[in-house]
Amino acid sequence: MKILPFFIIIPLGTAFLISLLAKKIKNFGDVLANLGTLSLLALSLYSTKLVFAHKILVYKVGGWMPPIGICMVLDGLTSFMLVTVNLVSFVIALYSVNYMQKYTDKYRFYTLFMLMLAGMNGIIITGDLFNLFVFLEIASISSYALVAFGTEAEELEASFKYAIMGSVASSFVLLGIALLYSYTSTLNMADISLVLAQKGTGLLVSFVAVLFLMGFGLKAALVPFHAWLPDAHPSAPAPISAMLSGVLIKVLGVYAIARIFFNIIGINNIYLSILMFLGVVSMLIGVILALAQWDVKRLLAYHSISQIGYVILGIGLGTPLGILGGVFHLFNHSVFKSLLFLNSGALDYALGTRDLQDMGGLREKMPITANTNLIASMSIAGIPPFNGFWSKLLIILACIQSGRIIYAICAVVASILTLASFMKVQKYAFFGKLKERWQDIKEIPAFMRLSMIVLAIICVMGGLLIIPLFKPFLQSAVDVLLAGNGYKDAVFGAIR
Amino acid sequence: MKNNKTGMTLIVKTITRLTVGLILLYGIYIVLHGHISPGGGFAGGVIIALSFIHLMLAFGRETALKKLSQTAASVLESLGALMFLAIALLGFLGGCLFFNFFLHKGKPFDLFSAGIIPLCNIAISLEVGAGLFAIFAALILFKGLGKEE
Amino acid sequence: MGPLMELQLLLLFMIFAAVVAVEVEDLLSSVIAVGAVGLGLSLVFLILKAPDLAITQLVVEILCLIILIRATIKKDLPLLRDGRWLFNTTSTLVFIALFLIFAYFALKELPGFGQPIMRVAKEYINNGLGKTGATNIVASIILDFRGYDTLGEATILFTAVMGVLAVIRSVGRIKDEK
Amino acid sequence: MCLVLFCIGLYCVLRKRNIIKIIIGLGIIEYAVNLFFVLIGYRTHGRAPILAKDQQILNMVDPLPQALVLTSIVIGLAVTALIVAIAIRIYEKYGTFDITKINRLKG
Repeated sequence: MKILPFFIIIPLGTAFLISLLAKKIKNFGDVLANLGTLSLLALSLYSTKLVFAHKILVYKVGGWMPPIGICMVLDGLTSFMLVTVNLVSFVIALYSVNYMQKYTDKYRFYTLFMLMLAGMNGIIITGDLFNLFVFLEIASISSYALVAFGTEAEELEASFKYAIMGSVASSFVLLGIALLYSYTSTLNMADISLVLAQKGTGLLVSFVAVLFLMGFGLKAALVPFHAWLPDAHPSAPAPISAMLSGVLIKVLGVYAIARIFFNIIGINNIYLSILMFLGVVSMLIGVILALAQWDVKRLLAYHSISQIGYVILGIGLGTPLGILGGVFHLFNHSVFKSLLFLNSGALDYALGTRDLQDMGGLREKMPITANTNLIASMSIAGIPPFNGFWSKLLIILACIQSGRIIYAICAVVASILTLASFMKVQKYAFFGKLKERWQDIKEIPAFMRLSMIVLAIICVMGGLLIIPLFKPFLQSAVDVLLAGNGYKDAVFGAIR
Repeated sequence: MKNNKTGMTLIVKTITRLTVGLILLYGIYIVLHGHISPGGGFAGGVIIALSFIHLMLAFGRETALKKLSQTAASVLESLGALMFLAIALLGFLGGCLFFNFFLHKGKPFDLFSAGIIPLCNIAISLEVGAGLFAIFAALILFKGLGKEE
Repeated sequence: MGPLMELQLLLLFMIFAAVVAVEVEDLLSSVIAVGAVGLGLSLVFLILKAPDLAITQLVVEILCLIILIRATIKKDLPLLRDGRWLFNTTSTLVFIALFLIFAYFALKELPGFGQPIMRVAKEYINNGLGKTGATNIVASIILDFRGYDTLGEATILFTAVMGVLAVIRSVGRIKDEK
Repeated sequence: MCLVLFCIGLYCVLRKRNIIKIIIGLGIIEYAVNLFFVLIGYRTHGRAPILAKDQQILNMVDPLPQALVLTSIVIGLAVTALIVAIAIRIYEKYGTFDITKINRLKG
């Protein structure tokens, strides 16, 4: 019961302490950031156990009853997202120990990183709509700054674009919240859903839904709003690209959309079909644009758009199987996409270039990078034993089950195209002949290797999550979304 | 704003010398009375920051940075943020996060009333004031660097 | 009708200033016009009985203005119109028009102006003094009932400061010796 | 009544020429949303939500939106400061504020 506030307190406390002390004490930032993320990971794993025991936990901040005060809610979806976010961020913090030595002012990086983490945890855990907006802004502002962290011309430009688009998106979200407040006169999510159930939903609510869809869709980089992502993600330092692609767009976009549409506004067929359509379009356009790229990170960024499309498609199907697939794919994608970005960071670290045409034959020189990259590529392309295959299979099966053959075909096509583009990466980067100028490169430092290996193991083992032993972990998240308006009853039940 | 080194004209400097203290005092007043009258930590903090910025604009950055250096500003800001978190945590010990831990809330309309609210106000104003000053100093300093290049 | 009249006049003034800010070709004038919008907003807050906001808006506006002026002063501004200018403008206008029409119909469902529902707010007003001891109810909300929000807000400012300091570094990466 | 504000905010979405202009447009959108929030909470012939010593005030305006707007003003300030910092760096790197000339990234 008492653990919930620590998801906010730990990252915030570490961020403030790092900025205060890290200038004086050497390596303080490294140690503190890693300790912080490790403890968060442990806490989030513990929280899944709590969810099995209690189903739903509500923490009242300041001791005020929820419609008056703010509450934090821990349910299946929350704990699932917490595990995903904190797992990835722990691995990335480990990786940054070595990688960020290329940049000046490392402690600022850690401060911003922890703030971003705090923002994401806050979004996941909160039960209050305006509070969600506040933490959304924390996460986005720190990510704008992190994208520009290298302070080169391209990075600044990408960051500027991202900041403008992101701020407009935030304004849409805030406008939506304002309208919803004036309609229901409350800000607590469960309370809003209660009032909406009583008053009925009219045009205003669908207008609010459109506003939220635009706002969060921008953050999630769904296709009509995706323009910032291929610039912003490659420009950031590799750990941050991994963070942005791996978890940020999911928390800010997918989680918020799922929570608001399923649990607050209440889902109906129109919203579902809009979500599915957007999902399929992003899936196809992302992968087609990715095929033409030569910059490793840019290619990966386009794949993020396409894979987010899969997640949205799965969730948008609205059937139990579809949501299971979507949620599972969300987890898998954060694992293998962070791994891929870390790999590209490793290439960048060792070679100083990200252009595929310059590479070749790196397999002999960088065996660990090559092998982990092979695993991750096979995962993302959906080759059978790896985790990506299972979740894609679930989504496609769910499409067929609900009679949407065209969407299923699209998903298969996108999967094949993904495979093709990663074949290209493998061929140009790791196989073939080693070029003269790369004769004396070395494998990357120890912490980077360690974190990549950890992620690769999770990639291989990830498929196990759907066997019955581990399935409750996913299933509890799915149940929350399926319950829809039951959310409010659960929350109010837990309060009393 | 002719030159950063020398600052503005004599008139501006004289007026600034007279008003800076008043502005600072007004900021502190707004912070301390935040719980009984309009205003509060944010407004007060911004006013405090403005008083320093005023100084900086009028006298050039050396004078202002002598009064409050940039590192000191960022340290103060971290301290303010930590203090706010600490207040939250103190409440946590007493019950839950942000628990209003002063059971005796004092008489309404007194300066010393309303439990944690004045404390929070002070912490916030410290953070806001120092933070905004740090931002501004950074922007000015950067422009200075750009000119030398 | 008295305050409403003033309100509408001020709103008109703000719209006018905003249009000036967007359309005027000199950057400095544009920034100053934005300042006018902001100060107008602070007056509107005062009319709408929100003195806390009026003070905050006023000082924040001054600060923003100073920052923006420092950023723009002595910078050239290129005036440009490329070939697709007309197309871009029309598509934006169409989008805005659609948005406005939709918004207009949606807003009809809101409770009328001047009669908010105040479901939760009643609690604050009735019990604010007794439970927190602060006479300024807005302060009691932001620092006590919703103190967690304010923690987030302080964090945002902290984040922005850290971000500015990070962005403004003159050397971003340590270059390779090779 | 409230519609007027959208005009302000949205008219500035078509700001496309200059980086500073874009920042300004963003600021105006911010103002519009804040103002909308406060207008929601206004009550005809309401009183400011501050208790006075000698009298009982019954008809108060809704204090919650005011608290929220206080937060969002500060958020707006933070975003503006960060974006201005980025813009200054961009000016230094590219020597212009013109976004059509800042296009090293093509996708």
